[in-house]
Amino acid sequence: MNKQLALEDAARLIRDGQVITIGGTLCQRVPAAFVREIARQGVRDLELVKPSPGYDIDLLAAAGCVRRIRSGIVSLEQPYGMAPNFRRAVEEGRLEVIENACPTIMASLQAASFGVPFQPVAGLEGSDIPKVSGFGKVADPFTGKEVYVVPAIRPDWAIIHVNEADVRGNARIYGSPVWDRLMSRAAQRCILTTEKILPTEHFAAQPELTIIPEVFVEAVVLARGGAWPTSSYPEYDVDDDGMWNYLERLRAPEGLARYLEESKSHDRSGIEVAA
Amino acid sequence: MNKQLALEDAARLIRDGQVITIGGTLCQRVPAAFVREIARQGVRDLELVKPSPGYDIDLLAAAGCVRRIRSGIVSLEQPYGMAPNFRRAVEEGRLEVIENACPTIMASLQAASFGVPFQPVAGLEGSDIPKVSGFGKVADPFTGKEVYVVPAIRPDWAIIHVNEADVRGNARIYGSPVWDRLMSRAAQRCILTTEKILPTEHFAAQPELTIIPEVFVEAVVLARGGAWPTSSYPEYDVDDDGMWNYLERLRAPEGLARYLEESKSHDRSGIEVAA
Amino acid sequence: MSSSYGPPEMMAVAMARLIRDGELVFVGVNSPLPLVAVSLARRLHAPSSTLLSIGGGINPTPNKLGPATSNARLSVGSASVFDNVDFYGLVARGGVDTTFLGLAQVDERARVNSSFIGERQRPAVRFPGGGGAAAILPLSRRVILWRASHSPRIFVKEVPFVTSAGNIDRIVTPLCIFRKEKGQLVLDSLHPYVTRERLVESTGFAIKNLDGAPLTPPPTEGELAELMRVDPEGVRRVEFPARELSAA
Amino acid sequence: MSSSYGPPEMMAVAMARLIRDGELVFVGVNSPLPLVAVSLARRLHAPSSTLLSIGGGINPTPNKLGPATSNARLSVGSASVFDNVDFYGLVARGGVDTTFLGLAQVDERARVNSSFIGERQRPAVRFPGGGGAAAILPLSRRVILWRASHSPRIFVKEVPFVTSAGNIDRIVTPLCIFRKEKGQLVLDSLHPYVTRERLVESTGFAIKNLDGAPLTPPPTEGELAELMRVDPEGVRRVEFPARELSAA
Repeated sequence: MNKQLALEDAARLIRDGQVITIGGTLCQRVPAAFVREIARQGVRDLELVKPSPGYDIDLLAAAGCVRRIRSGIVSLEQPYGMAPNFRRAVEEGRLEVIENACPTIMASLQAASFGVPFQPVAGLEGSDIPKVSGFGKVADPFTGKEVYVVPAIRPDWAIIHVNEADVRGNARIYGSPVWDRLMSRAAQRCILTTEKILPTEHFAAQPELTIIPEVFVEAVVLARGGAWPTSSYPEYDVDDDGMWNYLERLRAPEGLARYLEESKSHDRSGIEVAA
Repeated sequence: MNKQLALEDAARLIRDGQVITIGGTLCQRVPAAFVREIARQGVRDLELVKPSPGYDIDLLAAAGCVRRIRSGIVSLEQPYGMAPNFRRAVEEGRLEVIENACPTIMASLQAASFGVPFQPVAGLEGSDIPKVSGFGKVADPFTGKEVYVVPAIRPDWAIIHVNEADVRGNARIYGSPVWDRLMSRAAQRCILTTEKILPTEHFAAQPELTIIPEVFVEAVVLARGGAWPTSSYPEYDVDDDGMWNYLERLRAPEGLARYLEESKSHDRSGIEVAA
Repeated sequence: MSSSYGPPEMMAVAMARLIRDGELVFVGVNSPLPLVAVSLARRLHAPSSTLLSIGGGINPTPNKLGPATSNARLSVGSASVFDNVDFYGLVARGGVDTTFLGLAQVDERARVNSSFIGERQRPAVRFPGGGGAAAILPLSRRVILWRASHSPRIFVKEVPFVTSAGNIDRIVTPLCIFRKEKGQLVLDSLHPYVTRERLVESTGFAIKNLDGAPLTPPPTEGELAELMRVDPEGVRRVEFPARELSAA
Repeated sequence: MSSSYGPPEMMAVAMARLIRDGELVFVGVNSPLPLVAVSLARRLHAPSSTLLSIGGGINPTPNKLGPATSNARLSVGSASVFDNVDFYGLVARGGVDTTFLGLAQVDERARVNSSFIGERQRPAVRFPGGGGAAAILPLSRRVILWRASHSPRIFVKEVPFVTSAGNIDRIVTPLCIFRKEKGQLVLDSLHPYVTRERLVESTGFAIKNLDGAPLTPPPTEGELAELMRVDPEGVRRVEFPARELSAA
């Protein structure tokens, strides 16, 4: 089954009010072209569930697409520092943060992936997070020991940028998959953006490298450079000029609109060169 | 750090009364040479935790090494059918079965791997297994819905047969890892038997294929043909003659001792050809 | 009966017919007949169904089938390795349409015992265990049970231990097909070479719909021809005792 | 102070010295100084320590270090890919000896706030969040905190929100090292170029052991030489505001 879609069409799968999770971390292997397309299409009231967002939530916060976020840490990492548009949106009360630790988001996604309603998590003693974020406490029926538990969260979509995919949705990620393997199992369905589309035979030749199997995937978007200005190891590193330009652009009024316009042809060019 | 040991020395790590888990499934990629060496050394009172044992538990039951087993299914698969020595040991009251489903063993190992005391599991409605095996039931604090939970089980050892390893313990498995990835994370430490020992550079060249990283591994045993008579894909398939011979041998009194003696030089030859 | 088919062919074809196009179908360990049946269905009426094999493959294309369905060789051609942890996650999230599962005993209320008979600590009979069945039966949208044998010791009035119970759709045997209706097993169809009398003698409980059930349509020429192409080495027969192959 | 080192070098060396040979040490996101420190320690007194990098590597051998520690490039040379799920499992099972973690604020009772100040729904100040700290602080055998800045707004009497608390061993800053003793921060040593008066002015709570604490031994020639080899491009300086680099 050929699941390849143009970026614009794949982004239309995301509907107002849905819960999404986004692959990559901070400024590494973020499906940035897809994130920009969501912003261009003006999707509203999304809830983002991701242990460590960065460029993605900063742009989506600037665009007003996200109403609520569950995360452990939000940063653009050094040398860019904290995500300024995320910070502003939160401090202005436009974006609610459900405070988590990275592994409590992980546990919520694990529960979803296992089809169970909640997941016990280790640690958290002494933290105020369980209290403000409504985690539960359950007595272990075997030892009586109390343990924190978090609810299952099953995102409607996992949007993941990969190095290689076939049109059925089999995909490889080189370097750390970060949380993406888990995300692909926790979400209802996956949307992949990919640096390359390759024949299925490529994946069948070494199936152990396929980190996302086709059965989880709804759409595949050819997006060469689709993580830009974040990295896609090993193809390209974080684009330093691209990051500073992004931060600079968004300081101006109407800066976001201009930024989205300027990046549009880059983002939408992938499909034209599809095999 | 060089963790390579001779089969005999690695088997001495297993002590009476320990809890072990064994990689592979039924008659596929079982660390059979290691299992036979445990039997030769006369280890006693082991508890085996494994969703789908086969050749391993049949031989260990015949040798009287195992006191208790937690499993979902025990079989030699077609065309060999049920594991006869396992069956006899259970029916004679020499081996206790803690009845499980494969995914409840999985969940117990997952809890151990996550460092939490218990794990919720999906399904099991209508089954008598939770009752006879002491599973718990917990109300989900978020919805009130009741869910079965199983205790964490952290084996002392995971014994896993792999296709390729380096002397530090990085390892690849080709084809399905079955439960072995999870086992390697759930156990205190891993012992690997491997078809080949290769330089670390081989693994660093494609680290995404390393399914067991060195930090979990205590010992690496070169065991070419170490899964025999079970399969080690893609090197060799189940040895049909070897399986029938095993079943035939063990029908006779003293058959096990003879079988272990006959297979000794095969099992212990690996180390001599180590790089 | 026709010389061109026996119980293994009837069962393989009957099981194949139960697969619907577009479904995601799981075949677990120790399942030669289901492996043949799904492979057959995918070449007949269900080309868009997806086979998930316990050997680790999705729609694999092995050169030949084999009796040990956990064999990684049977997953050759798959573009990914789908391991056991992935499977149990998928079924628990409601992602599996149809699963084939074996059984040691089943009773008229469609409860399966694959565990033991007698005292747990020293059972009179130890069975292999239910594998994942206790979790899968309530979770897979639909479960098709099969057993390559049919006797009063297998089809019992009441199982002494319930290993698993749940979404059983059909049970296929060398003699007939049962369906589950309002929590009870009901005869769905009788294979063409079986008399109602023989079925009664072979079953440990009173059979509902015994007289009303039709005959299972025999395998067509087309089905049999395709079956021979899918399974030239006769993997479908490995579960049958030799006497049952000839006695049918 | 010597012209050959400033706060980045002092901090990198001080953090490296805290690593013990044979330990398994985790370096997470946003952690340039810890990455430099562990790389340095492994070339000095702790060659048998194991670096677990959030970039996915075990004892990686990248050509050069970089400021974004989540970068997969920093894991080149590793024989495996160790992902985030694997890390949190390992730390939860007690398998991590030492973890480096950053902080936004910390109080005299060694409680860390990396979340927010003010109302949760509309905070006066939003911090990045604690990452995995809430889980790691109670689970890692030992945690070393660091911050490349030291002011009364960072070192506060009482944090308004506790993101994380637990097994804090040391806190390394451009001015000093704190240790945790009976649930309280205690001055462990003062960097050679810092006066006790300046430390008091820069800290929002009364400093315990202010007079008793020794000076941190300055980086040795050997340590500095190795530091230049490990970090020729000055990744250790990226967390410091330009003024603090010169003001030390």
